[in-house]
Amino acid sequence: MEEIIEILQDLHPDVDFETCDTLIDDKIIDSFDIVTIISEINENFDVVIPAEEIIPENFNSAKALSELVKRLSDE
Amino acid sequence: MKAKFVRKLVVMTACAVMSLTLFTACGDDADSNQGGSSSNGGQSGEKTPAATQGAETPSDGGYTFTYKGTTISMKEDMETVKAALGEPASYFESESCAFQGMDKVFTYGSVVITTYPDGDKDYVYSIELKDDTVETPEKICIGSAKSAVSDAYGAPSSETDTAYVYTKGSCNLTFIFADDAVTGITYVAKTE
Amino acid sequence: MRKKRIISAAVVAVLTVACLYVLQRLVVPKYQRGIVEGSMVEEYYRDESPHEVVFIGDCEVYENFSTIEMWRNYGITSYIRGSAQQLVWQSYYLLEDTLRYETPKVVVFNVLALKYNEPQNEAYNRMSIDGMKWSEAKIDNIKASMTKEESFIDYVFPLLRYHSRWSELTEDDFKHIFSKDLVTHNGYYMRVDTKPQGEFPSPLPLADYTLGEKAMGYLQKMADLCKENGIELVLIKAPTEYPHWYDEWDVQVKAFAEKNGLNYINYIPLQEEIGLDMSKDTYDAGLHLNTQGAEKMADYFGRWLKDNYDLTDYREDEKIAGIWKEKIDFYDEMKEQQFYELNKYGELKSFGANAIEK
Amino acid sequence: MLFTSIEFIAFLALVFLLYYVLPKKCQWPLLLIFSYAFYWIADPRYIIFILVTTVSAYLITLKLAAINTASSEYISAHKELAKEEKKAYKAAMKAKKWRWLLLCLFINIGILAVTKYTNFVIGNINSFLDGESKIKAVDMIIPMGISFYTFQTVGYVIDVYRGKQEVQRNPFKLALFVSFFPQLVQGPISRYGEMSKTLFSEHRFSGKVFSFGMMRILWGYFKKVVIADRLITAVTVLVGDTKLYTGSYVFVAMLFYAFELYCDFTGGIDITIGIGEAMGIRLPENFNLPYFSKNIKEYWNRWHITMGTWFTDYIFYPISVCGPMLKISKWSRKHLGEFIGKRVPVYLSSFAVWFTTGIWHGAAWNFIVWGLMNFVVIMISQELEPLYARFHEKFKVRGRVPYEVFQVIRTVLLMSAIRMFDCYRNVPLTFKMVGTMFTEFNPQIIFDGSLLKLGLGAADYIVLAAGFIIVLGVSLVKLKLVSVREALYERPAILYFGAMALLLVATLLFGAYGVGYDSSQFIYNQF
Repeated sequence: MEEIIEILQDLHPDVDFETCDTLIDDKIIDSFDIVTIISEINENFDVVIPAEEIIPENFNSAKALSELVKRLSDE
Repeated sequence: MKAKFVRKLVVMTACAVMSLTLFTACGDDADSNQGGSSSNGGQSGEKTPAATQGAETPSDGGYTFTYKGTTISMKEDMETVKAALGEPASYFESESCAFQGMDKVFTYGSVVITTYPDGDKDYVYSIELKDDTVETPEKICIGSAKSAVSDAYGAPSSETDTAYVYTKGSCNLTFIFADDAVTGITYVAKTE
Repeated sequence: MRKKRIISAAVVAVLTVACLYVLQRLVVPKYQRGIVEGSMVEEYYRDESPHEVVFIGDCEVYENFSTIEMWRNYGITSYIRGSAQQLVWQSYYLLEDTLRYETPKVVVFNVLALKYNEPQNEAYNRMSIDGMKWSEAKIDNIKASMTKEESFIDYVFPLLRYHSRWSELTEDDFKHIFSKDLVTHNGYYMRVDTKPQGEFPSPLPLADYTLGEKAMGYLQKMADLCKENGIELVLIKAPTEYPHWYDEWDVQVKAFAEKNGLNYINYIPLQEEIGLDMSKDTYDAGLHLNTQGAEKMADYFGRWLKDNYDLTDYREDEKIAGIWKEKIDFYDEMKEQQFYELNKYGELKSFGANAIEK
Repeated sequence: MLFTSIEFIAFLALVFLLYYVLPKKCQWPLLLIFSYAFYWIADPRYIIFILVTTVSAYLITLKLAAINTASSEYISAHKELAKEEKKAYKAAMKAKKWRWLLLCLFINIGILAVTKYTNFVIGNINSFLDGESKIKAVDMIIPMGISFYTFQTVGYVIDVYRGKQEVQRNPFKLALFVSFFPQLVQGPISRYGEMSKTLFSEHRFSGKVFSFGMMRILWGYFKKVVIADRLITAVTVLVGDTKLYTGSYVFVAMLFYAFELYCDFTGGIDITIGIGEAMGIRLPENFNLPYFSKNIKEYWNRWHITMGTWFTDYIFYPISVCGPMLKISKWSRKHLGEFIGKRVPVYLSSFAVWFTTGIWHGAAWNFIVWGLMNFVVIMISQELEPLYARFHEKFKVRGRVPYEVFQVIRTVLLMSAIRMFDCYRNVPLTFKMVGTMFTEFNPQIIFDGSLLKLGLGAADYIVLAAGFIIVLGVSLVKLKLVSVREALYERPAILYFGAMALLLVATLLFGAYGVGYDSSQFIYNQF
């Protein structure tokens, strides 16, 4: 979780990722950010997020994102 | 901070170089590109405004006639012809019914050019060669043999007992014969 | 609430249709001055009196025969259903249309239009067809006449065709939304000015002199229709020499007339006999006759009609004569005005090209 | 059949009539029949192409769905499997699915590529050959709207492949999704998941729904016929003579074309969406006031939206997260440093997207360059983002109206300039012409009557000015309100219907249609 927030913070230092859960819906992060996030996660967690998992529900909050990473690394 | 800026510069330069190479790469074969797009555009190509370069020759590959070094093609703006050939030796005009424009006939030596009006301008409708002092670019004149015509032009697009008609582009080129010799040569614009 | 909404919708719909109707009448060209040729076809419906002779054809009928002169000299009641560049099928359908109202004794058709075998020009089509009342003849006429760019719906709703005139509306367009003035004399287009005939360019040799199949087909239909209705069809070639009427065409029309037992007269060689002097009797350098010429022509042709067909001299019929009295007055009045302008300005001001509203 | 042809309007009237008169269960089959009729009228041969796409998508999605079900059944039946085994099984299944998907892509993208790009490729090869050996261009038929329905169908297949979308087992319903006639001409590119919610359901006639649809259709016609078709005359003249019309003329052409394209494209989409609405079918919005964007990235989120999201979902993401890309990313992080490494995936995928976007718009280099120009501008502004942020902070301009207006105008001008590739259709020429805007100083042409020589008269300019004001006004209202129509509907009914009547009369009277105007096709037809 912390690591993910760190990644996010790096992209948008001014956003409170602990609480925000409308990252996609409110267009806080865009497609470029998503790609950067995915490659960072791949780098740091060795988890590949496939294209079909790129849906708003998975990227709307840091929490959802970390759950996604967890689920994918469990599989 | 400074290092970051330098790297940024590198990225941007790379971008610029990349795009520049692309532009120049395709600049070389711009002609073929145009062909590619127009042949593809078939169904709606006419709509999008495409630049037509060299718009001054509307010739669509049809037969043309050359008089005193000036090439005249069908549906050409008569103004450009007049600019090249000067005032005609004789001129005739007739108002068509209900003012739908003026049919005009220009005579230059042994060549008679008629026009049709469209909007404010007059366009070449027909060219007639009156005698053997003028010949087509393919060296046929009044008095040439029928066989010379088919030698020069090949098989006619259509023929009657007394005439060969060759159709190319928007031009019908007609040779009229009497006793196997050409007695009339006319270029007439094809009206759709 | 719902009911109110439906009523509103209905009211708006009715108003919209009414508005579109008025707009349509407004933008349709009125052909009242300058280019009056577009009024010719519809004026026919306004003439209450019967006609024993009906002309059909292009400018070579409506500018070359004075109907009034034929009445004055012979009591012939005639009407010219002419229009600019009227094509053979248009003449045929105008004849069909005429037969819905009356059956003349003689129909006169000018053959120059036989040279056209295809629809030619949208503007002429509109002038020949728009004035017709709706009937099967009109529908068939439209179908036969449309150029490739035209569509049928434009004839049904002329607004679709003329809407772009909104920016060039003239005083006449507003004045004549619902009523129009007469511009012809039983179809005759009057011009009293003179422009002598000059030299015509020599005709272009043609590859093929055969008159077109469609044109000749409609001529045949015309002949058949006349036969069916007991009408004498007369084919004429007006005495004017330009556009050129080729001998090869003349031969074909002669053959057609012979085959169908019709009279065909080519008046070009008869200029002298008619008394035409083309240095005086034409207003546009020999293409069409002026009124002086058209009266000579009417006199000559009227006499021939009288001699060859069983026509009534209606001058003795009081009711008809009364109607024609008005026509004569209108004719003389216009003639006077034209001469007045001619003398004053050296050219016509409120007729012809000078009168076209800009 | 053009949207602006009388035939289409008659066709539409018949569809609407039957749609609401026949029993409701006939509604979607009716649409299918009419969609195929629409295609048949355009060219019967087109039907073969759309059938191949439909049948291949149908069969392959069934297969994909079968594999999906089988594998989830297998996994729930074999709970005892070790994690590694499960993973292996899943991978095997995925590979199997991948092969089917590839087949589908091969068939459908293949048709698209062959019909649209053969001559482009030939042209390019020819530029390396000399006269004698040049290859002849092929006379190819390009089925109407092939890019749109192919993309739409492929999107559906990929969704099924990803397990995100239930498969449609009724081939006729799928056929309707592929061929739904209003969007064949120029999109929007619908998603099956969204569209299927309303496409196949039964719809009762509702005066409100129907009149909303009609109003949107009328609005579309107004923009298209009164504004776009009138402006195109001047644009064609302006780009037609590149010797005469330089300098400020290019600027005028640029603005005219921007307005023309906007009215043409949004007008067409309004007609399409309106047709759907009138029948209770929801189609995706394709525009969200694009000319109010503050930067190019935002512009592309608001212009041709369905195309943008399609490219993002099915090209941008897949490319940026695919194995090789992640490897490249890792490699470049190691060798080129964090800064560049981080950017590599974004840059490469964006490049791919814009290259494809360019070529999708037309098989010619000018379109490719146009696409890549967008790429370059977006990337530059992306990189300058921190700079902007500092600027905004320092001068406290963010959120201020004059500054936002400046941003909007800047974006519109930039986009319009890039779009000139589309006008001149020749890359070096476009650079030259746009260059003359800066090298040649002739702004007097705007006032000295030169603009009246472009095929448009004073009356036309008055109509255009009025049209511009109306379009701008409606847009400004839209900025504040969710729905202009809803607001009108709340007013007295006479006003609501009166607005419709006005649109109709204005379109009929002032429309640039019929004799004297070239009946023009929607610019986006060819894509």
